[in-house]
Amino acid sequence: MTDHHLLVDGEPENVRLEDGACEFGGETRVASVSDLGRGDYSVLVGGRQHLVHVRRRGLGRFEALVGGELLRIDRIDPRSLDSTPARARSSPARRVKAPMPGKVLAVRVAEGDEVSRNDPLAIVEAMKMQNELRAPEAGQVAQVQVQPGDSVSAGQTLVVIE
Amino acid sequence: MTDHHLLVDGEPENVRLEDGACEFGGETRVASVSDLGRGDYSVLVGGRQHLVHVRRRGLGRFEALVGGELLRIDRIDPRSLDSTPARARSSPARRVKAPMPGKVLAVRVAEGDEVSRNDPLAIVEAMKMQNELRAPEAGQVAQVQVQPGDSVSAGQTLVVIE
Amino acid sequence: MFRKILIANRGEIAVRVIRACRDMGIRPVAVYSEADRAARHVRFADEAYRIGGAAAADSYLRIDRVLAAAKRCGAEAIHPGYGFLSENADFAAACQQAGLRFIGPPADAIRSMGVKTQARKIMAAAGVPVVPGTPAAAGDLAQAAQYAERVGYPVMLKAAAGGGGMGMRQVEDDSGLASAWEQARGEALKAFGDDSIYIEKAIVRPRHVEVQILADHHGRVVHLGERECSLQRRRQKVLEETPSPWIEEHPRVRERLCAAAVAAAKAAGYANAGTVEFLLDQRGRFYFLEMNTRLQVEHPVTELVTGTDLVKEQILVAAGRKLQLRQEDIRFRGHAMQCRVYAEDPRAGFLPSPGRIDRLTLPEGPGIRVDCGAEEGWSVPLEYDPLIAKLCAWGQTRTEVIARLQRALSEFRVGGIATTLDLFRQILADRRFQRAEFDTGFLEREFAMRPPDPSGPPAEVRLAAMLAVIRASQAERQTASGPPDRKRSLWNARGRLAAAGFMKSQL
Amino acid sequence: MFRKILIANRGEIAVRVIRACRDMGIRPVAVYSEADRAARHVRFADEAYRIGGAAAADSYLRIDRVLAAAKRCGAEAIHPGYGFLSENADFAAACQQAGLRFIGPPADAIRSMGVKTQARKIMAAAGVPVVPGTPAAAGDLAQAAQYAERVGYPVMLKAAAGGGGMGMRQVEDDSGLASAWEQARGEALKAFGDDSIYIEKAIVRPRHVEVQILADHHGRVVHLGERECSLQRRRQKVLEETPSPWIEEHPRVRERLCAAAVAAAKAAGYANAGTVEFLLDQRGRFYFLEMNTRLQVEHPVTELVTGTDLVKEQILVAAGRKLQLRQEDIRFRGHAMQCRVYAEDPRAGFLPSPGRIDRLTLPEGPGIRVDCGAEEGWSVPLEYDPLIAKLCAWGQTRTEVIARLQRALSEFRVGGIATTLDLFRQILADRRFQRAEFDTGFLEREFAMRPPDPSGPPAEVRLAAMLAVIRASQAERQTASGPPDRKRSLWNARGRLAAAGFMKSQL
Repeated sequence: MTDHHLLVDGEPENVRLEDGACEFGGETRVASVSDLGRGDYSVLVGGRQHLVHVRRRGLGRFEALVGGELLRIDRIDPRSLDSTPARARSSPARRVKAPMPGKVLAVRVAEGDEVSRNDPLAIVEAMKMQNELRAPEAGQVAQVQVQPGDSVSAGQTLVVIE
Repeated sequence: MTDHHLLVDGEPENVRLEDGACEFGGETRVASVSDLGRGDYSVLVGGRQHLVHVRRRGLGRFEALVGGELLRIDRIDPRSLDSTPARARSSPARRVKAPMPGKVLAVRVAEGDEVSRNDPLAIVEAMKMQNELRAPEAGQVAQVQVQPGDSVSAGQTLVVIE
Repeated sequence: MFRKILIANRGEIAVRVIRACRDMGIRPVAVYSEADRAARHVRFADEAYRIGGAAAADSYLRIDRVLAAAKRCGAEAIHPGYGFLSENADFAAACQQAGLRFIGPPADAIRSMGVKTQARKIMAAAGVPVVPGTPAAAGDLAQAAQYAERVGYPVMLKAAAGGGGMGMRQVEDDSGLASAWEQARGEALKAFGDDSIYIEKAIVRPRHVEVQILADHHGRVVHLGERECSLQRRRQKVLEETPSPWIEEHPRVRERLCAAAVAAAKAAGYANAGTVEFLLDQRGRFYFLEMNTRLQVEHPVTELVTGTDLVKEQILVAAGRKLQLRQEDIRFRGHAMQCRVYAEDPRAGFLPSPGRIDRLTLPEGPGIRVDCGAEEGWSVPLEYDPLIAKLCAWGQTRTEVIARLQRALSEFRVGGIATTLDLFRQILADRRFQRAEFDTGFLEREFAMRPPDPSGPPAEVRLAAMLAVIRASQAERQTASGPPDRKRSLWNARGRLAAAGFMKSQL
Repeated sequence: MFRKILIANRGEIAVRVIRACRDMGIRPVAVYSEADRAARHVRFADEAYRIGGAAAADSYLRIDRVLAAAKRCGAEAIHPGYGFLSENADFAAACQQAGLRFIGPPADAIRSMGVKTQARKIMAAAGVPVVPGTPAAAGDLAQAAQYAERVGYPVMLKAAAGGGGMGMRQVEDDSGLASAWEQARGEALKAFGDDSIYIEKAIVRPRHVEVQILADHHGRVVHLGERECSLQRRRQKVLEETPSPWIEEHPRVRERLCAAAVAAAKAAGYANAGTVEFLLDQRGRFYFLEMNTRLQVEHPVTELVTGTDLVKEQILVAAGRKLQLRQEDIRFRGHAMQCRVYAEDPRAGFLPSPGRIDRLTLPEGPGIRVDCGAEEGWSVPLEYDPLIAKLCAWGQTRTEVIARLQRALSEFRVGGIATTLDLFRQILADRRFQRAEFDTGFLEREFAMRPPDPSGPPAEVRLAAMLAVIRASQAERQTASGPPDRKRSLWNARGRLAAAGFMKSQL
């Protein structure tokens, strides 16, 4: 019998494993895990099949992809319960970033402009398609960090709105 | 320009690489190698495509699978030409070995028996099929190393013929 | 028959043509840009030649280099695939001048169908119904505004040299004209090297139907039925099927539609495989949209219901053979549908998602056909169309096809990059889609990707994830504490935790 | 309709049935032995239950455990696949007693067709031609010798309870009888739990043809044409096709053959999918061989030419539905062929080659269907039939099918274990095979795997191998000398050796 302490998306959870079964949330269920290789695990819980893909984020820190959902799961060492704190989720940013690498074709705003939600800010071209980037909310343009012709990488900030 | 010295199935070969081309056997050809990952290489020689799968056998020792043929290729360090000798190919054995793991169902011969080529020696069962092992050549049975009911692993000697 | 064919393309369509060549005993030759050295089409070909840098303009669009590669390897014919040089009349003419057979229609047919305004004229003269619009390309924005007023909003802006949705924009009223005009011209220039734009009346909530044509150089023209391609996004087709569910219920419209398509092909002086596209309005009237003078991305659905191999037919026609297929020999069996799997993120506005494919598992089994241009371990390059695979299903009925596609999508797995697989999972589960209640605006207007459930996955799924992580972390500890030795680890070879008995027998 | 079906099988056929369940909106449930926890059929199912140890006798043949798993998960029906319990009348009866639907024929039909001597009697009485032979199983070797003399050598020894080639031996003359008798009994006992052997006259150089039957519980019986399965090794089918090339040229024989098969199914009181096997001699006379009261391994070729889904039909019939197919609705289009890809080494006497599959690339594209029970990274267990995948092709003609299979085989890759892929590459290239000049002895009598060329590969291939090794060894040195950093290595991201210029532009 072993107890395992985990943080699942920041919430502490406890699973007890024992003799082909697991106890979780007050219920005991038959369980079986099979390592299919390359991060894939077939997990049977009470006979029901779940394919889980596990990636390591760091020592004792993982993310699990199951049924199209991504869960961040960290192991907690019971001897140092506060050693692996859950990270706060990032707050919605007002930075408008290039969603993929590409080339800036046009910039539609200048610093100081007032913009409404969905107003066009810039056009970035990648893979033959022109992608119009729009304001995520109303505000004032605080910074324009690119100009037409610039090559941008994914995640690079193009425009900052306040 | 770099010279590479190799032993291919025991025969010494020399390849000179230079600026998108290679010189081999007195001919210079355009060549390109692309690492496709996991041991696969796409090799274009004068435009013609060869898919080569490379496995490491030891430091500087490889085998290459290409077009269904297996080649053993070792690098030779020009500073110590005799450091990586080619291995002699193993001579045809008179040991009759289990070709796969399985169970011995029957042994048809005893030590001292004279056998002709293709005489049945033993039956090994694996994967639902009974496989009759036959004498590779005529001779006398020197040893019988298994008996019916034995589990055998692949490569285990069953019968020795002299 | 040709002994060697050069394929002037990349990705899944190059692989498709290579397969047809192999099926005919013809040696396929690939060309590649610097970005495509490790691409699947290079590996699948017998020979492959580098024709330049990553940018298409520096490689796949370089007529001189493609012809030089063909000459060098001794190819007798060139298959252009779709996109790139496939609808470039100059290329078709250059092939001929170089003594190479172009596997496609005569240069004149490409040219006349390629200039949309001219195509409209030819079709109108042949009695094929056309969408009301301006007779010529608009010279500037002012003239465009004038034309738009004349045909009446909503209008469509279209690249005169275009096709495939590039350089197309719908404009609802005069306030949107200027920005749409600029974008359409930009795209048209990029894609076709020509920024001429003409204007047509927008048909409200049309369905997109098209007819596959095969014609030889001896005067025979047959059709292989229609396809419906109403599921579109930004004028790009997303999912195609045959027969059209609407036309299936209106067989008389099919008769007239297919007859119009055959008439169109004859009027265009057409040979080889081609597609006549129509818009079908709510009342069953159809209008000539354009003729695509090449193989279509969605040709496999036609192959599945007719049992033909369109690429093989293309090659035979190009070699001068007479079509063996007579119209009455072409039988239609069941239904087929195609999902275009793109390296795009449907949850992020369909932004391209280039990158390394670290896992690729293709579906198989009854009724499934896959045409894939990608491989595990390969990186989708930024420079080209992000189509990585086409998933097709055949079935006796549309319902069976949808079920089979859903099953195939449950098996289909692409790791490392975002794809449109989830989009298809949701489209196929949509009731309106299942009832075939859609038009070309359906996807953008009415369909939204379901957001993830904010409450997260159910408890059992969370538990499964935790169990997998516990297992993964135990493996991690073992690896950290010494050399890996699976046989002697706590977990034995059959996945049972030997020490703690975690995996012990359940019965 | 059933909401949940338990599949009492493993490997590719379990995957096949799971797919049919998904296509019908039915939840598939798997069972597995200890050796199969990581198997594909477990992963593909919605639920999976362990039913015992690795040995089939301890798991897949355990009626009690299969029924317990079905009860536990609330399945309403059980699909037995082929092999294991599929032709076990007691299992069919036990399902019924447990209130579960058995997806297969009535227990009585299994029983009467399962005892080969009884099946012969029933068929003879129904006017279906049977091979001359002994009326009952031989009690011992002496009686067997007597029977063999009476029908005249060559004779066939057959397991009375058998099927699928297990426990079958051809004996040329009396000197070979004793050892064949012993082997046949041993195999029969192992495979069917019954060592009764009966004796038939061996038909010299016969072709193996069989007719696919579908029957419902309301009296309708239809056939779906014949298959030819003459390519065999040790009485196990290796490659199957439909239509039979010989019968294709003798349509009148087909008429009589299919009529005999329908009569046989009626005489057997048959329902569900079944196959009536015949031997066809050189003069076009055919003889009832046996009736297989289950789905056949080779059913996909029939699906490909008829457009049916036989597993779906099986489930519908088991649910009590009337067959929707009338004989006149069943249309045959083109040709189809199947290659059974086994984990066996064709260069080492077809010895099983269990082990880990370290690379698996399945073919795809036009006309290709794959049914695969294996996965990359999975180890083929020693305990079961080593069939890992079935490769099928459809085409308009037999020639097209052969070309497509050859193309598919050029794409098909299994690493880590030996397979029969090379065997198929050589069979398909064989002129006699291409002309369909074969009988059931062809493979063993006339066909030999081509040995590797003793002079080794041509110089260019050797050079290619050397270049790949040079590249691999350079990567090795970098890895050895420090942490891997691909971007900064001598080889840049696009595979060009930045320093030495080895990969430099070719144009």
